Amino acid sequence: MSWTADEMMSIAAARALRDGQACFVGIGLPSKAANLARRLHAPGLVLIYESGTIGTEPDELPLSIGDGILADSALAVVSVPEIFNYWLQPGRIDVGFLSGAQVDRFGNINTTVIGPYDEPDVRLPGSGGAPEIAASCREVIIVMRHTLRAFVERVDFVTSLGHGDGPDDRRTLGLRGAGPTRVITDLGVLEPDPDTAELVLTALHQGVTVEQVRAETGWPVEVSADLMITAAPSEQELSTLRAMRTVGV
Amino acid sequence: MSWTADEMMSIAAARALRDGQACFVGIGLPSKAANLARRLHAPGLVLIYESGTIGTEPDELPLSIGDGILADSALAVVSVPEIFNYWLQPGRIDVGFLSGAQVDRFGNINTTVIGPYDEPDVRLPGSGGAPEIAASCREVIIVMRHTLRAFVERVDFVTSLGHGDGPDDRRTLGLRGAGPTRVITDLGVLEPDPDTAELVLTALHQGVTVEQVRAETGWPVEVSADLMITAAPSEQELSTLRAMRTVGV
Amino acid sequence: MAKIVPLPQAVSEFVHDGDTVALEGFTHLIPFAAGHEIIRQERRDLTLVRMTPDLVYDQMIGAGCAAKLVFSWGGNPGVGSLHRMRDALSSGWPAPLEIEEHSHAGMANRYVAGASGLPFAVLRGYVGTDLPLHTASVATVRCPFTGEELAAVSALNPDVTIVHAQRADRAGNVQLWGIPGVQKEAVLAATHAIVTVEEVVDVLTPVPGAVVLPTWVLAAVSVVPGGAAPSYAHGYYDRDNAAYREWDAISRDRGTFTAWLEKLKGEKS
Amino acid sequence: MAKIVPLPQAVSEFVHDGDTVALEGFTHLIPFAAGHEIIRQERRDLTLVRMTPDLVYDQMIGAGCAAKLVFSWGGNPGVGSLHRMRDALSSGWPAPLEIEEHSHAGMANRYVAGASGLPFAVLRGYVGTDLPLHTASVATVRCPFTGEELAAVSALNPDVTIVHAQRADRAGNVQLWGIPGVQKEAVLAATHAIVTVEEVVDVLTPVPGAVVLPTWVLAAVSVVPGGAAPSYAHGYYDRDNAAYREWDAISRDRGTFTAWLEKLKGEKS
Repeated sequence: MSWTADEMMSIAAARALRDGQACFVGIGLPSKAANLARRLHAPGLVLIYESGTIGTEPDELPLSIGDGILADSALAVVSVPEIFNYWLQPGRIDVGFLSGAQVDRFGNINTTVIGPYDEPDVRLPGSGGAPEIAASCREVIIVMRHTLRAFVERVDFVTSLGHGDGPDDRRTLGLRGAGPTRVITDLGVLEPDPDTAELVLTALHQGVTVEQVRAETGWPVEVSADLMITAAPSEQELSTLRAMRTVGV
Repeated sequence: MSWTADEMMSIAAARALRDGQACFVGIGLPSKAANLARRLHAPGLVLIYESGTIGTEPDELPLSIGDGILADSALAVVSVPEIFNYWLQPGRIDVGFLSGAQVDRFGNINTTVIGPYDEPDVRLPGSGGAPEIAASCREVIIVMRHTLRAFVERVDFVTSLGHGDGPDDRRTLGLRGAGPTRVITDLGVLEPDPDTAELVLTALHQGVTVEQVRAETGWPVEVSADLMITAAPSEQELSTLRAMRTVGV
Repeated sequence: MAKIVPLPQAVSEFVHDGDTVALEGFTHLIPFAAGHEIIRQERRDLTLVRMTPDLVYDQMIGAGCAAKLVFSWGGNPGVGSLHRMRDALSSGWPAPLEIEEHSHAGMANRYVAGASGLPFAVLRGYVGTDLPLHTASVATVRCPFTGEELAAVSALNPDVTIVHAQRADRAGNVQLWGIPGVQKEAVLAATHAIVTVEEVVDVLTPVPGAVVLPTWVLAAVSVVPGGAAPSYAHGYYDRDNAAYREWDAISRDRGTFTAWLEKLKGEKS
Repeated sequence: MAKIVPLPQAVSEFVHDGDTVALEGFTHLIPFAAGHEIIRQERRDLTLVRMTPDLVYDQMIGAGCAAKLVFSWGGNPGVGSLHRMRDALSSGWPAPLEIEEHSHAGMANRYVAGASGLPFAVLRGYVGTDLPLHTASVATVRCPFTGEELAAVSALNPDVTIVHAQRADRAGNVQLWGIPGVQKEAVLAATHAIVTVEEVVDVLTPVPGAVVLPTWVLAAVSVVPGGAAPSYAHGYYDRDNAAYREWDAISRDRGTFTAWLEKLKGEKS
């Protein structure tokens, strides 16, 4: 079987989630990957959406963060203030699963503006739940397409803090979650260097070269000494991914 | 028909509530009077208990503040934090209906200790919801039996603030509710003097004398220039009161 | 006590030029019909508050109702951008639009503070982000017990909050269920609250997960079947996803938007 | 993930001498069986936390489990005083008892802060009362926007919270309904939470007004039918009001209490 780079990205992201984890899921690529994981190796993955649905098991992918299908299949549905205050904020969620328009070498995410805030080149949707997901989850996994426009030296606007400007920033700021531990793209996987917190390339998807990654990364990306190659998608992974339907599409 | 002093107190207290008001009800005498009012002239009285029951219409009197009968007949049942934070605290409740072990000349209430706090003569139950009911309701009505032990010059412990030490205290402290506007007892009614905030006798129940009130009041209580006599209980009031049953008693 | 009145009357009586107005509903139960009535009555200079300004606010902004937008995520969910909002921000068309931008956690807590009669709320939020640089309603506060510094956000107390619900009883008590969002807080934070409902029933039989809003905290209830479309009303109708996609084309261009607007204004609510 | 284990095992594993332990339930769903098991296992030096210490805490105090009581209303609802609590306070029998006293609003907000991962909560409370003079966990905080001074209370984060609920599923997800009290907050504020339930069922079908506690925030679930008696479990059994009245006589005297205690210790949970 062959597969697309997007499919490889979703499958690699799904593989990053472990059964039994509680996962706070952003809409779009993270939601697709999380729901794939639940259909594959992580049937006990607890999916939490910022609309207040806890332990939801939608049989189709939601199109928006507050689709009825999320409420219908949830163990509990709570208010928006409660989902942020009682569930996200105390640090009881294992994984925050995010995407963004820009990510930088320290894993900071921008979903607010491209260009200056007051006169932006592109006005993006804004932060939604992401700043506090990035702050409070025990770890953060970022999934987004690897393009030169998106992978920048420094984000134009820090919507959601990754590792700030280096390895000590989160601790200095009093944040308790570990921040981004992995950025999974359609080309490979980047992880923060334990010493510098700078994202380094730790895995390439099959058929992708380091040069391709370098061409789409806006900083001189380091390559890990033990660079891995992502295992190819299995037939089960691909067929499960392809069988997933999105509500109303 | 004849009646007891306790019956007169409950009926006078019930009369003080107006149809359509929202009333935050303490257990015991206030609960009895509020439920009586709802059966008489105030069928649209909204009863709220600190257990989180809003708009409850129990067909028997609850024995405790969290009886199942309160939940069964409520328009809404909310959590204890919500009842205090969203419903009581913002000042949206018209009347707080309280009782106490001691009340003083400025309408301050004590339900904590008789004697010094650290070595009390009598340890009372404590504050419960009363301090914030007294602070936040638009007005407070106190209903309690008139005895020399209970009506004191100065409470041993301010559990719930009335008018503090005088007419400006509540405003100075930033409290927005008007505080106690009436103290209804088995002998008569006391109201704060508009200038001094000191409780003065404004009504006597039928057959009660000013001397009786003075004998049971721990300060030289003033008598209002237009002292009223409480109308005798009607047959309907008495029969309705006597027909009310308490759960499990 | 809520009056049960037609929606045009409720909007006419309680929504005034210059007001701070919140229409809430988190994907679910978005009060579209009320937003359209505000457009028809040509309210101006509104401060529009909403966690997730989507089509309804894109429409109100395009119609010129708004002077300011207070929000935490502005987009067409599952589709893309809000073109009328972008046009107002970049070109001031049809009117300049000021923004006050928060995170969801911040906005939710601002409503909580408003509903609770507190001037501010405390949260672990905004730390290390650029949002506080641009938003005066974010500050810090120090814990008097531990000395720790936390984020503070100022309370939101709209002049008017409008939400949609499944049903009301004849006294004007309202019941809604499914994803409850921030509607209870937005209603309790407001000076006046208007609720549009799918239907009026004799008795609000209990429903799992239902939120009940007593009539005495509401100003008006208006019966507007379908009043949340093209969003959805759990148990009544589904989200019209095609309408969300179509909005992208309509709103991209001032001309097609203006044609849409004229058509809306010609319709009666 | 909650383990479904017998109550003696849950108490033995998660409740230790010196712990801060909260048994919650506001008149409704009071976890009596769990309190009795703590008595049987002779835990000592506990800081007992509860908004409304009533019979169960009078029993635990009389049995000598408690070194400190954190509370906002201590009485036998509808009956009178707690004689064992009074005896411990006035005579130190069977052990001296320290108290930390709040209002309900303060205690509820302390749990809210604990459940929210915040070190404190803000409220309009305690103003003009004598409570703050005796309670170090009340302070003030100033609004960074308006300058207004408000009350602050420190967060409650018990080592163990124990609540009772109607039922759990086989994965240990818990569902409770009727008056929900402060149980969700008390559970989410705790390091470990134990829930006793009336029964285990295959599926938690939705119930109006139900609170659901996911298994992954719980340490243990124990099946204890009647575990809330003599308080009540909405939909399962009523409050045994006679038992509350009888407690007044039993508890008034150290001798009758001690006889009751010996009998309890002889029973198996």
